[in-house]
Formats: sequence, C-alpha cells, structure tokens
Amino acid sequence: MSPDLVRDILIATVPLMVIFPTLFAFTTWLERKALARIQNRIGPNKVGVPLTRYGGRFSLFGLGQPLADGIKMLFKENIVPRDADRLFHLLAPILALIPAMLVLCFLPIEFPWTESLLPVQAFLLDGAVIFFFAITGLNTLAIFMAGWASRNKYSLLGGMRAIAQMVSYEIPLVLSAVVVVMMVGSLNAAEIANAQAGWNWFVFTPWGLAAFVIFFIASLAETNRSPFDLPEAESEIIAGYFTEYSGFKFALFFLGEYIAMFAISGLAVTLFLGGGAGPGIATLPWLSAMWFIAKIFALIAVMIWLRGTLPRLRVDQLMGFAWKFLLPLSILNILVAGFAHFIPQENIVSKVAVWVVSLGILYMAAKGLNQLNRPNVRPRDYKYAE
Amino acid sequence: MSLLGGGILKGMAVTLRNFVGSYFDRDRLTTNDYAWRAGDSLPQHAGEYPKEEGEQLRDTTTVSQYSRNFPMLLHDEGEAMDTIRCVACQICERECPPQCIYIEKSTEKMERGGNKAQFYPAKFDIDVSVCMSCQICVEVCPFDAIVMNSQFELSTSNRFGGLLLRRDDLLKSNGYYHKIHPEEAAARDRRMAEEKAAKEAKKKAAAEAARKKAEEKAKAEAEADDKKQEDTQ
Amino acid sequence: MSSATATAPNYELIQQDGLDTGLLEVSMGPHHPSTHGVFRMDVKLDGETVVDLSPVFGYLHRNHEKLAENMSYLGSMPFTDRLDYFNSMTNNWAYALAAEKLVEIEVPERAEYLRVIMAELTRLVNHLSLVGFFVNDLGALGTPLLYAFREREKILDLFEQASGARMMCNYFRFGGLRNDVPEGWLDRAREVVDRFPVFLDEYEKLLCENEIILSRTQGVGNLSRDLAISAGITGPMLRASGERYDLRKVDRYGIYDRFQFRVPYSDGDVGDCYDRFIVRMLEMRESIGILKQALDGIEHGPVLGNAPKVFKPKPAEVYGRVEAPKGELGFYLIADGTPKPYRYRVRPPSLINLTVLRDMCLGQKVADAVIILGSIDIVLGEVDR
Amino acid sequence: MTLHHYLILAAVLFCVGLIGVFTRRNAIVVLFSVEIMLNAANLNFIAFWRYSENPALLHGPLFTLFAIAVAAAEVAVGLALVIAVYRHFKTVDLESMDTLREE
Amino acid sequence: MNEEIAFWMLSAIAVLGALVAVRKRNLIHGVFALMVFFAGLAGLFLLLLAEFIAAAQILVYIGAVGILLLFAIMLTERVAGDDGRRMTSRGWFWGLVAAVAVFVVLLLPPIQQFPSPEHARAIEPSVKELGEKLMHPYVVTLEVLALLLTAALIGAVTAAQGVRMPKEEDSPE
Repeated sequence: MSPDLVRDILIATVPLMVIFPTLFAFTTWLERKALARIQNRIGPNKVGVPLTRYGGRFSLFGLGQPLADGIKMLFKENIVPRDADRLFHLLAPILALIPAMLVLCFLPIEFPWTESLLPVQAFLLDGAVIFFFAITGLNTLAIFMAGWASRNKYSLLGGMRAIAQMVSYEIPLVLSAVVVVMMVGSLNAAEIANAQAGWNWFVFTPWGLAAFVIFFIASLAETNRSPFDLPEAESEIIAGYFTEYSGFKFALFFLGEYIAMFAISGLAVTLFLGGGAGPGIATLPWLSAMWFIAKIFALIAVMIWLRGTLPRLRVDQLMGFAWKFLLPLSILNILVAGFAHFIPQENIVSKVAVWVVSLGILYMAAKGLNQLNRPNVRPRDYKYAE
Repeated sequence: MSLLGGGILKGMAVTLRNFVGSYFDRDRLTTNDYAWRAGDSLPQHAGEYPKEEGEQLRDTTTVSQYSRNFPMLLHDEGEAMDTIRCVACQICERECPPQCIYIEKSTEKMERGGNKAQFYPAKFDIDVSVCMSCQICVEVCPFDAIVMNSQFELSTSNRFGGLLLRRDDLLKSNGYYHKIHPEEAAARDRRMAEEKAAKEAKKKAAAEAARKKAEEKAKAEAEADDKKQEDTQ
Repeated sequence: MSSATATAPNYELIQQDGLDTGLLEVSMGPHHPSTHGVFRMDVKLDGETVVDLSPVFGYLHRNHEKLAENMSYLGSMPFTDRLDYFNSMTNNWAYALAAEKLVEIEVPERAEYLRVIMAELTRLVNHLSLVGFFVNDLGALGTPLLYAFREREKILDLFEQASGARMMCNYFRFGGLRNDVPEGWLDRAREVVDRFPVFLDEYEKLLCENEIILSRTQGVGNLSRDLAISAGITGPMLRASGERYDLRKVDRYGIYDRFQFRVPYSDGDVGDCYDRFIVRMLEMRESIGILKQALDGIEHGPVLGNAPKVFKPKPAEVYGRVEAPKGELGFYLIADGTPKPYRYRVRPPSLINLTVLRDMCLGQKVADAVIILGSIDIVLGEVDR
Repeated sequence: MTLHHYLILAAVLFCVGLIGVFTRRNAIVVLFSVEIMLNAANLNFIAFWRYSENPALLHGPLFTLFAIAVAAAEVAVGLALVIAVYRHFKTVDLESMDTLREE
Repeated sequence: MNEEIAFWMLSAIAVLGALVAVRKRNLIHGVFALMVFFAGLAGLFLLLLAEFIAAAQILVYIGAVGILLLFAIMLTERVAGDDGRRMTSRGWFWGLVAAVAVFVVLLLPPIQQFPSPEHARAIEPSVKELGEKLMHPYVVTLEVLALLLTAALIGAVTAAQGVRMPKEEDSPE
C-alpha cells in the first residue's frame, strides 16, 4: 500500500469518526433538553465543566452531561447473563455500530480537507446509494444477534420485532429513493446532490415532497425512533433487544442508533434537501458541510419532536402501515413522478396544475388506503345520564 | 372528512406550544430547582434549605408551612426538660396505629414552670421508619405536647438505630413550631389560651363557688352555733 | 387489522392459522415497567398474540383487614389512605361513611361540602394520572403523563394545605373532617378549578384525535355490558361498557343530591379501551361542574361534629360505599360492642375490575395486554390490600 | 492476481458447500450449503467476466444478477417447504422424513 | 500488492465462513458464519470491480436470505436454536471423499491451462451501463425473472401457510 493512499484514506475517514460521535454526544444533550422542555421540565443543567471543581459553577446549560454520561457508562459493570451466548453478546453492539459508521462514508459531505482526495471518497462510487441501503440493512442482524444472544424472552421479542420492522420498512424507503434516482439518472450520491444545486431541491417538487414524507416516515422505522420504537418498547418489552446490556456495550448500541439516525437523515438530505446546497456556498465553499450538518440536525429535531408527542403503534399495525399504506403510496408516487416529468412545466399555470394534480392524486390515494385499512376508527359520541 | 394525520399534527402543535411555553410561562414549568449553587439567590420554594455546606442538615424544613412529616415533642420557652409539656400519659402510645411510639414514665414527679408537679417521659422514642405520619397522636394528646414536624432530611447511614428518634431529638421549642407551622401554631396557642382561660375561669368559679359554699356553710354553722347557743342559753 | 370480537376468542381457531410453533411463556412482572406496581401477568404468547394469561398478585398484601380488626375504629383510618394511594380522600370517605352509619353521627354542613370538594378533586387527580399512565403505556414517552402530573401537583398542593400531606391525607374523621381548611384555601381551589378546563382542552387536543391512539385503543380489550355486569365491574369501566350506574346518583350519599351533574356513558356495547379512556375524560368535565357548584355553595361553620375519638358501638352490621374514581369502594363493618370491629372488609374496585383481565386480553397482542391493564385502572395497594 | 486464484477459490468454496450437503442432516443447513455452492458459481462468473476479452458486454454481472435473483426465490420456496415439512413431521431432520404421507 | 493482500484476506474470510457455516452445530451461529461468507464474497466482487453485484450480494444475501434463514430457524427449532445430538453428521467420511473428488475434477480446467493466459483489462465499472443492458437486450429476461420471483413468493407463502385441512381429532368420535 502506498503511503499516499493510506494518508488519503485516513484523511477521508478519521474526521467522520471524530465528528459524528461528537455530534452524537451533543445530540443526546439536545434530545434530553428538548424532550424536557416539551414535557415542561428543565432537563440536564448541572454538569458544566466535568472533571473540574467548577463543574457546577459554570453549568453551560448542562453541556457537560454527555461527557459525564460517557464516563459513567465506561465504568459501569459489564453484566452478561449466565446463559447468554457470550461471543454474540459481545459482537452484537460492535456489529450495530459498524454499518452505521460505514454508511457515513456514502454521504456527500464536502469537508474543506477532502478536496484533494477525491479518488478515495466512497460517495463517488457509482452505486453509492444502493450500497447505503445494503449496508444499513446489516443493522438488523446486530439487533437480532443481541436479542438472541441475551437469552431473554423480552430481548428475543424485541429482536424479532426489529427484524420484521426493518425489513418491511426498507422497501418503502428504497422505493421513495427510487424516484430521485430515476430523475437524476444516477446512483452516485455526489451527482444526486449536485443535481439539486441552488434551490432546485427535490423536496420542492410534488413527487419529491411525497417521496420525502414517505422516506422520512420509513427512516423513523429504520432507526427505531418513536412512533416506531417497537423493538425497544419500554412499556411492553422492557428495553427490547438491549434489556440485558449494560455499561459500555449499551453505550455502543446507543451510539450506533444515533449514528444510524445521522446517516439516514444525511441520506434524506442528499436525496431531497439538496445536500450541501444553501446560501453562501459560492463564496465560502466550506459552508457546504455546515449546511449539510445543519439540515441533518433539522431532521433530527423533528424526530425528537415526534418522540415527544406520539405513542407507538402496535406490531400488526406497524406492518400493515408499511405494506398496506406506504408501499402502495410509494409505488404510486413513482408513477406520478413519471407523469410529472413528461408534462412541460414552462409557465406558472402548468406548474401549479402539476402540483395540484399530483398531490391531489397522492392525497386521495392515501385517504382511500386509510379508509381501507382502518374503516371503523374514528372518534365516537357519548351519552350522558342525568 | 378530516385531514389525514390531522390529529397527529394537532398533537404536535400542542407539544410545540408547551416547548416554547416552558421558556416563557413560569406556570408551565413545575419542576423546582432544589439543589442550587452556593451564592445564588434561593428559589422561592426552597424554605430553609441549607445554603452552605456544613450547615446543620437536621434543621431543614420542607417547602410548605402546611406540610407534616413526623411527630415532635413540644416544650415551652426555657430549658427543654423543664418546660416539656408531655406528662407521659401514654395515650398516644396506645392510639398510634403502627405502634411506633415507646414511652417510659418517670418514677417521680417533676416540678415545672409554675404548674403542679407531674410525671415526665423518662424515655420517649419514635421509630420514624415505622411512623406513617397519620397525626393521630397529635389529635389524641390532651396536653398539646406532641405536634408534627416538617423536617425531612432524616436519611442516615445507620440502618438499625438511625431512624429511631430519642426524646432529646424530638424535643423542639414552641418557637420552632411557630416558625415551621405559623398558622397552625397560632391557632393552637389561641385555643390553649382559651382553654386555659376557660379552665382558670372555671377554677375561679369553682373556687368562688367553694368559697361561697364554705362561707354559706360557715354562716350556716355560725347560725347553727348561734342557734345552739341560743338554745343552750 | 385484527377485528376482535366481543366475546373471548376461541384459541383453537387462532392456532390453526399460525405455524403451530411453540408458545412463549413470559412472566410480565412483578418488576415490569407497565404493570403499575408489583403485579405479575403470566402470559403465554404465540408470536405476539396472547394465548393465555393469568394475573398473579398479592405481592403487596399488607394484612389490611386483619390489622383493622385489632385496632380502634379511628386507628384504621390512616391505613385506608394506603389502599388506593392515589385517592386517599375517597377511601377515607367510604370508611367514614360506614363508621358513621354504625354510630349514627351527624356531619356538619361545611364538612359535607368540603368532603364533596375533596372527593371530586381526587377524581380529577385519579383520572388525570390514569389517562397519563395509559398513554404512557401506549408508548408516548411520558409527555401526556407529565402534563397530567403538572396539573396534579396543583391539586396535591391543595391537599397538602388542607391536610398536611400530599397523598396520605388522612383528612376525614367520623362526623366531619380533622380540621378546617386554612384561610384562603377555597379561593386557591377555585383558581385551580377555573383553570382546569384550559388544561383539559389542551389535553384533549393532544390525545383524543391522535390517529395512533385511536387505532391502538379502538376494538382492543372489549368488555361487553353483560360480562361487565355479571363480573361486578363498577365505575367508569362499567359505564364505558354501556351501563348507566353511578353511586353518586344511586345512593346520593353525602350531599350529592344538591348538585347538577351528568354521568357520561358509552352508547354502544363495545366497551373497549377507547371507551374507558374517553369516559374518564368526560367525567373530569362533570367533576369540574360539581366542584364549581360546591365552591359556590359552601358556607362557614364547624367541620367536626361532637363525635368521640374512641367509641364502642352497639353490635351491628353496616356497609358504607362511595363512588370512588375507580368504582364502588365499600367498607363492611361488624361491630360487637368493643372498641374494635369484629369484622372489617373492603370491597376494592381495583381487584374486582381486574377479574375480567383475562377475558379482555385473550387473542390480543402483548402490547394490547399492557394497555388493557392500564385502562382497567388498578392500584396494587388496593388489589392486594 | 490471476484468473486461477479465483477459480481455485471458487472450487474450494463449492466443495465446502458440497461437504455440507453430504454430511448434514438438517434441512436448513443443507439449504445454506446449496447457497454456498451457488455463490461459488457466481464468483466464477464474475471472475471469468473480469478476465474476459470483452468485459464491456457485461455478461458476467448480468448473469450473476439473474442468478442472485433466482437464488433468492429458491431460498424463499425452499424455506417455505422446510416449514411445511416441519409442520407435518415436527422435525427438520432429513433422514427422518422418509414417508410420503402420514401413516 | 494491495489487491493481493485483499484477495488473500477476503478468501480466507469466505472459506472460513463457509466451513463454519456447514460444520457448526448451533444453527444461529451457522447462519451468521454464512453471512460472513457472503460478506467476504461481496468483498471479492468489489475486488473484481463488480460493485453493483457486490451491493446486490449484500442486499439480497445478507439482508434478505440471511434473515429469511433466521426466521425459518426461529420457526422450526426451539427458540434457543441449539440442535444438539439430533443433527449430528451422517456419512462424514464419504462426504469428505466425494467433496475432494469433485474438487479435483473442478481443478482440472485451471491445471490444464496452466500457466494462466490472461490478465485483467482495465475497465471503467458503470452501473448505468448495466442498467441499460438490463433494459435493452435483457428486458425479457428481467420480466421473466420478475414473474418467477412473484410466483416463487406466492408459492412460498402458500406452502408456509399450509393447506387448512379439517383435523381428524377435531371430529367428534
């Protein structure tokens, strides 16, 4: 291996492995803080500068909390159940983290130091998007591994739920991404992002908007976020697949989950929200990476908001929602996108017409599917006895 | 036909309003910041929480003057044991539902502030790990000697004797009582004063009556004597 | 979506559809996050479907009834707080009602009003927390629960100001109340009551139209009216199954005959989790109406009749009952002329409502078993006594 | 790296799959031994394509793609059969499935 | 040089994975070893510049086939998955002999052509071209394949569901 290649690979990958775990720490703080405020609590506000005696004095809005949590996690006892499969119990959290970290390479984030090393950038791979989906799917195995190796019935239920859920939701996820791939004519992540330069984001098209909504919903399910957090449904199956995990292994799961959130939000940004496009990147190219991460955080904020609002679905409803609602809609969306593509959209009238007709078709279809799936579910009237 | 997903959007609007509201509307934010930093001003609800480390934790009290926690023994102003109100009548021991009070009566009576000599509790223990704060001892006490404290920092590392409060731990002055439960203490003092006044009035009346009776008797006797004397004469 | 029938499904039929795989026996509890205390459900699962379920309880048994038989009548009053520790006021009231029947004590006017106010505030607290816990069991990460607790704090503050304790109030006495409420309490109570509907509107907006909650709760845990009546179900659960029965209307104990209020009940014969959830939401509105009338009507006066603290009732048998937030709470006392009751028996609504758990859960998913348990509204202190 | 490396590797993998088919009794293990053999064949296709005269024709990848798709179908059907058999015999042991119908 | 290191590592992974997969008694361990094998093979495909095939390999074999296998094992075995005595090998010796014989036969063509004739040409891998090929000359194949997959899926569901026959023990005797 030539030293240059090694250097380039290190420059390309090490920053990702530093930046995203750091952002993970910040996100845990953000999530705790935001959820607390949604629930009218204060949230972490004590730990300021950890490892110093000024910890409480300069609390910095509790920003030291993630570091303190990390230290706590590191020093906690590693408990493995007596009957557990020790090898798989150890491998599962590692395997949960690896694919999540791996797919970060496929996000076309243009850090200022990456310009010189274009040949080793994975997002320039011709099939970057399909690799993304392929590798994200590995997460499922890690979760099943954890659930099975723990020898705990709740873990096993969680693991089985995770498999069923993630396999099902991968399909609408991919099908909604197909629309974009179809329009750009490439699976190359960088090309997809470049096609949306300026304000030509795909989310500003009718089919793009619908695909984005479907993609976002499916990505919630892929990353086990509320309201699709059934594999770790605390009120039903304790903590699901990581019931038997403690200490650093648990932290690895946690890290993997958040990195997966970043990755899938990053893909949503690439596909629908214009990648690194944003005001000011013509003059300051490094702003592009900032915009990219800002957009990721916007999506994560919505995820946190949803988590603070919604209860979770039941397992059969979850599968029904994927197969009977999202899947037909995303297939219909491909057709709609095809038609919208061939209708000339020169003047404002035809543009508006395409918008209205496309969204109208999709909305009516959604309505109809909803009617088919849940025919009798509606608020009821009640009587009063005097 | 309602909007698809409209219920979810409405819910999200509510949580968003609460999110924003928690920064502006103090009424929404119910959590109180008890453990604050030295030097900051105390939160409104903090009561007498120790401001500095090392201050006596045992004298902390809770957030509201109405709250009750565990019983304490009252003494009036002056030396604690000299002015203790308890006379070791053991009614509270008998009535306590979880039976967490243990009293040993003194063998001899003790003089106390102007009143006549009374027994006093040689031992008065309350096991606060058993006590359920029901306040029945307070209700049945005829001497207003036992009332509820509101001190809550009772945790201890000694699991066997640490929560067994002895007589001297339980003795608190009436002034302390006024400090933690001002309204209740004032009402109790008023009632005691009234009762005392009534008692004294009654006593006075009784004394008056006795005196009158005695006088009458004396008079009658005198008269009788007179009569007798007259008779004999 | 599975369409559950009103009767318990025949499992033989369910099993033929599946792959005939082994059953998974899961012991949910006693330390499970959503069994509401130390309660255990032995669940047999086929995949995620509940095939068999047997509730196991008694972990919190504290010998309540036997203790009370060895104690003066007053002495077991604080123990009634610990039955259903969310609703100590109504527990007190039921016991006081029974004992007052035994010794025939009159309750002063002001005490009657305060009793109604306390009981209705308790009902608000209970229904609020129940709805919060219920939605928490649905998986809502505590947001509705914490909103509910935010309001509950305000009511608990009122309780604390009146009785000195937030939960174990021990406030009622035979023939009235232990002490009068402090000065200004009624104004504070009115403020809380006036602001409550604002919160309730917000709560309804958050929960009642949410599609996920609708599809999670409708058609889940059906309890037919017939089964409810034959199982002795009372309270909101019975009314959710379509029966009009409320002890406040039937017995008119206390001074409930003076207030205008309505009793919401479900029209259909479904009686699913949604009905039980909404009936409680509606009951809260009615409670606010009662509270407003009571706060308007209350006048000054004594709160405790001249009842002795320790008494020896004549030999008699009495049964006193109130409409506790969870259902009919009754105390059955037999006096034998000593200061202690000869027999002391509690009719706990939680326990009796729990008896239909198995019938409601069979054939549902395991996630539904959790919310069905949540919608029954049990407190283990009362179930196990 | 020559074509031979890949061909020998594929042969080794194929034989490993064969050992599985010959020596295991569990129907599922036999199924995934067959998968190993199929994959070894796929490796050959790709290797031949890579070292062929005219790689632009893409015959190798196309055929592999079709083979993968067919293999997926095969696994689905195979496992369905295993489950159906399991329901019948309550075992996945190949040697105990020796009757055509239930006695 | 780089390529050689990668080749030896990946082929070691693939062979070891395959060996463990066929010989491991614990079925779940076997499936995971099988996935290691699939992953190693995907790496080899990447090494041969067939990146779309590598992605498809991961997507189909690890993402779908592996999980299907896991499901089948969970459905057929007792939950723990240890098969113990029942699954011991049969004809271990003859199996090995047969495998070695086949191996020798398979080795014949490379041995006959020794030394290796060609070296790899430099190619520019393109997913786009593959897609166009699929659409132009092979579209019928693709369609047939789609039909086959659909039929296979329907067949699989039907087979797994089982024909609902009236059970004999159900009838009153």
